[in-house]
Amino acid sequence: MDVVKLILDIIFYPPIYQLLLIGLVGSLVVVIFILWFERKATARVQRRLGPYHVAPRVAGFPQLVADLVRYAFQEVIIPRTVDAGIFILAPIVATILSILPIAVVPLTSNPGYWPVPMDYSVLVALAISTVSPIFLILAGWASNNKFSIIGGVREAFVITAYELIAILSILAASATVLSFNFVDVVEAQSRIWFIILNPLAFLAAFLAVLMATSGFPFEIPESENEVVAGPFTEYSGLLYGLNMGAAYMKRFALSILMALAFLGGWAPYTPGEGILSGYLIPSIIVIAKATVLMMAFSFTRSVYGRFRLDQALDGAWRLVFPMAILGFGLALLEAYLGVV
Amino acid sequence: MSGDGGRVYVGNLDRSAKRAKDLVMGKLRMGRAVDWATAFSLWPVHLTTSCCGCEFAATWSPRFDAEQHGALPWVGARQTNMILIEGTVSKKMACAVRVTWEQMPSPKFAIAMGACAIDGGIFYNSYNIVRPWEIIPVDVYIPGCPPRPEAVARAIIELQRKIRQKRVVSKWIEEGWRPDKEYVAPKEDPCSWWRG
Amino acid sequence: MDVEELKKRIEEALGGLVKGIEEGKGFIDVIVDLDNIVEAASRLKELGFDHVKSLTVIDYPKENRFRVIYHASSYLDEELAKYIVGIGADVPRDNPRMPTLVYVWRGVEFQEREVYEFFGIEFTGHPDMRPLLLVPQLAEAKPLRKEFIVKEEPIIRVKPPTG
Amino acid sequence: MSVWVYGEQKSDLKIEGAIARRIAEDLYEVFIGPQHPGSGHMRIIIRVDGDIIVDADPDMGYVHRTMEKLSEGREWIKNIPLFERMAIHDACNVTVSYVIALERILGIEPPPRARYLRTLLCEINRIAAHLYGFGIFGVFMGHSTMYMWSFADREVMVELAEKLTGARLTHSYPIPGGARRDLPQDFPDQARKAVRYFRRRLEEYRKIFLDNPVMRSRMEGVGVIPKKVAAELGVVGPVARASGIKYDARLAEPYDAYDEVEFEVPVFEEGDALARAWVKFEEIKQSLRIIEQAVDWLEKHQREAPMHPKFWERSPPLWKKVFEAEGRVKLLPLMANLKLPPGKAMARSETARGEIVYYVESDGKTTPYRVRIVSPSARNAIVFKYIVPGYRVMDLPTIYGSIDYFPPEADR
Repeated sequence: MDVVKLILDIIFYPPIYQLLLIGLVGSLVVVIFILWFERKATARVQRRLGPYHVAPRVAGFPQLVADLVRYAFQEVIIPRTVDAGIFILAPIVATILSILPIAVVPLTSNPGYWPVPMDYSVLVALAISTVSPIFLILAGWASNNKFSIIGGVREAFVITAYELIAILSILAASATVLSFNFVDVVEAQSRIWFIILNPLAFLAAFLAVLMATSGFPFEIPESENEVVAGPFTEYSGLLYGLNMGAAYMKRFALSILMALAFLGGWAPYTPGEGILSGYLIPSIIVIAKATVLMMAFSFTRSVYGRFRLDQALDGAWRLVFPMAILGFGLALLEAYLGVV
Repeated sequence: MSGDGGRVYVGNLDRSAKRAKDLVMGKLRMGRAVDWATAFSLWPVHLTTSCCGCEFAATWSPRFDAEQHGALPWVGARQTNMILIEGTVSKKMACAVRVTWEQMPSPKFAIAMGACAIDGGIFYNSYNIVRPWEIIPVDVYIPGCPPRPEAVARAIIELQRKIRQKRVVSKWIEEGWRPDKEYVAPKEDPCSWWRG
Repeated sequence: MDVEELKKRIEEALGGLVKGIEEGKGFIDVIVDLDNIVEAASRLKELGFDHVKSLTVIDYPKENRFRVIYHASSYLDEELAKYIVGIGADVPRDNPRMPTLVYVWRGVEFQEREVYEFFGIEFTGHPDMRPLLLVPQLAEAKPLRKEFIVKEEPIIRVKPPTG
Repeated sequence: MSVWVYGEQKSDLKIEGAIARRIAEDLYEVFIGPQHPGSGHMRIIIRVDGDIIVDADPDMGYVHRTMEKLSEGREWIKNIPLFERMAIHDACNVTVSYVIALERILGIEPPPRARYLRTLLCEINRIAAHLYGFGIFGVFMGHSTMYMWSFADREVMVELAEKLTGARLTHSYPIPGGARRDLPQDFPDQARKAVRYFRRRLEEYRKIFLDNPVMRSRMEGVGVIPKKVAAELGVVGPVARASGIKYDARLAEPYDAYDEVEFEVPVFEEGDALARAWVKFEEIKQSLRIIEQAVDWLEKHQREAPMHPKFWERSPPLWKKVFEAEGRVKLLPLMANLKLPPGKAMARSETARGEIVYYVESDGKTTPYRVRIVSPSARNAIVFKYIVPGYRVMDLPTIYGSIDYFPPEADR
């Protein structure tokens, strides 16, 4: 009995269930939806059908499930030249780390359902979100493949460019309310969302998330025409599936951060008591907003090609970084004027 | 966890894998699901061996759109499970075909496209070509020079039917090797010119 | 400018180097001695023939020679662009060596490598004399020489079955 | 060994722009291809210093199918489908000059109707091949929409060609002394419809690809070939014309009906990848003009056998009946054992990727003594060695795509 109780205790420890329910299950559902949507939307722009025959009645929705199951049952090749330990661990750790920010953000204003004390949640969430790319670089390095290493190095370049922007622009939201508490940030948006108050910071954050998750036009580390699959060139089977999933899960986690910081979180709704009203409905609202953001991200695929590495870095440092700083200044100004 | 020389010590992997296989394929009866998933997720690797690549490209163009069937040309050999030989395979290319085939994780399939891939076609007496079936086991042949895109799409559907009706993938996973097809080992090393 | 005038201009430019001028359909071949070919080609280039369209080699096993012709033409001079002028020489089959023209026309670099592997003609002074298209083992067989024979399937006429 | 770097000058090479310096031994050597999404059927061995390519060595021959040797054992007419396999998406353009060379040895000229028919198919093929090039170019720069759009619209032209010849790609349309088939009845209307459709679509291409800021920033100033270097390296086609060389085989030595139709040859001065894309774009417009003129001419003039009278008179009466009923010229029986008088001829034609040159030598037998083919891609391959060094790794696909290199054609 004690063991069962212990397991139940662990599962119902707030950060864990939020990670499992929203982080793992929620992100899996959203990622499957988004990948399907991305393929269908791109197909629509390109005047074709996209995945269809796998299940014609639902327009090929289970296509991603088929791909996932196929990957899960494919041979996992570990080449003799790789550093096997890191090679296997890196994608697993990267995947876990990329959804970890979800464990420390509030999805409701009801303190009973906060996973952790919220006083410094903005800082903690941002800090955790910056860890996972290191494991992608490690994955590239451990693969001992030239394309992987080039891809890993590119990843490193891109990280240095986007991380500061992402942190600055999301901190702008917390600067407006002069608090590191995510709940304060969301509550302050009950009248007017920060996307309207501070569009500069939102735009900078949008671009930073695109760069962070290799979305077009910044799909540089995995740019297939020079470096095959970037850091993941040597990965096969489930490990590759994890790697691909990690990028989208990270996009999901960052989208949730953005939804909280700029799109008002659970804004039109006021969470009440009980698990339904206090936790599930507000979190579904947040996830829905994050999904809308991700749909916007996936449209860039059909419109743009990709930038060159130096152009992307140039743009990030010369254009987006000042924009993020301006956004931060704007936030401070608004805080000074007491707009919110 | 990581030992010297890149070895990993995590217990008896073979036994764990066998038990996992028994659980998934035996008790949970995932066989059909795996067949279904693989049939609708045949990703050809990007290896254009010859001029049939024109029609290969057209097959994935909006007019014919083979992505409908779940097939998506993918970049690296490690992430794919199908190789589409497009026409003639020259002696230099034979090495690339074999290496790519060996890089791909099983279960994997091959489609040979065009008359040249069957028996040389118009280049039957060329001194620089190799028959693809000498290097890799081919599942479906497409006649034509070049075959129309519809024929390529048809070959993909045919392969899907084969996988699902003969339950190729689930048997492959259960038995550890492919039961319905002989393993093709090239008689002479296609890369001998490269190794010198 | 017509062909006769062009011939005259070439003969003037090349001086005594010209051994003979052969006229084909759509081109002129200027034949020079093997030793003079670099000099002749440089003069032809000064005349305005700035690129090589085709490095043509024909094998004449009975006469024990290769005919090597650089078919040049002009990009920058629109008048000369209408003509293809070949500068060529005979290379003995038993000692297939000739000086390279890479330093006259850079564009022939890959074509000379091709000739090297298909005919076994070695271009002395070429910066990078390796086989281009063939695997090294095949390049030793020199497949475009006439003694390399590929099998041909004959057309067999079968009478249709009656009845 | 020395390594070429763009931008400086070295003495032993007479090329401005491409030059050499010695490099350290421990450079990063990357083998790109043949199983690589950024290279078709070839391998490019590049050495990288940081992100800059210092040395590129194209390793060709992965699609070498020995056409020159095989042609020596086959009858004259059988070589047409053989040579077509060099570039099946541009079939008429690559074979028409072989046919012209045969006609020169035979001393015949095709009748005007055949010349216009060939011109028509050549231009249809040119548009299809340019769109193919655009598609590959697009996918090389990660712009999958460009690939999909241009391959979708290419089907329009492929269908026109199919209507005219009966085959999607391998038409085998020109034969010595004429063309294989006359215009189908409803072809002119369909062709005009296609031309109208393309005029509208080209604007959308310009918006999403050529004027797309991301794409422009990738293409501008990348892979610059100055005019003198272009002439020195002997590059052809859109690559030469983007560098300011006004050379087009259709102008220099007009074949078929090209001296009778009106068209312009677009020439750009910049010499970079963007200019090459623009040349192709403008050439599609000119090809549309030629298609219109050719269709008008063919509709206005009376139907006659698109075959030289010398051959047509000797054809069986059944063949003539077939032509009158269906507008189809069956391959004449005498073609199978066609004997050419001894002689040698050269002919050039402008394919989509540049000029193709055939040298044909006959010794009076039913098979050629020697056929030498120099295809445009074979001549453009040298760009990899001399122009790529000095650019970044990510520029390699841009340059590759912009010169529209097609390996089966280069390797023959």
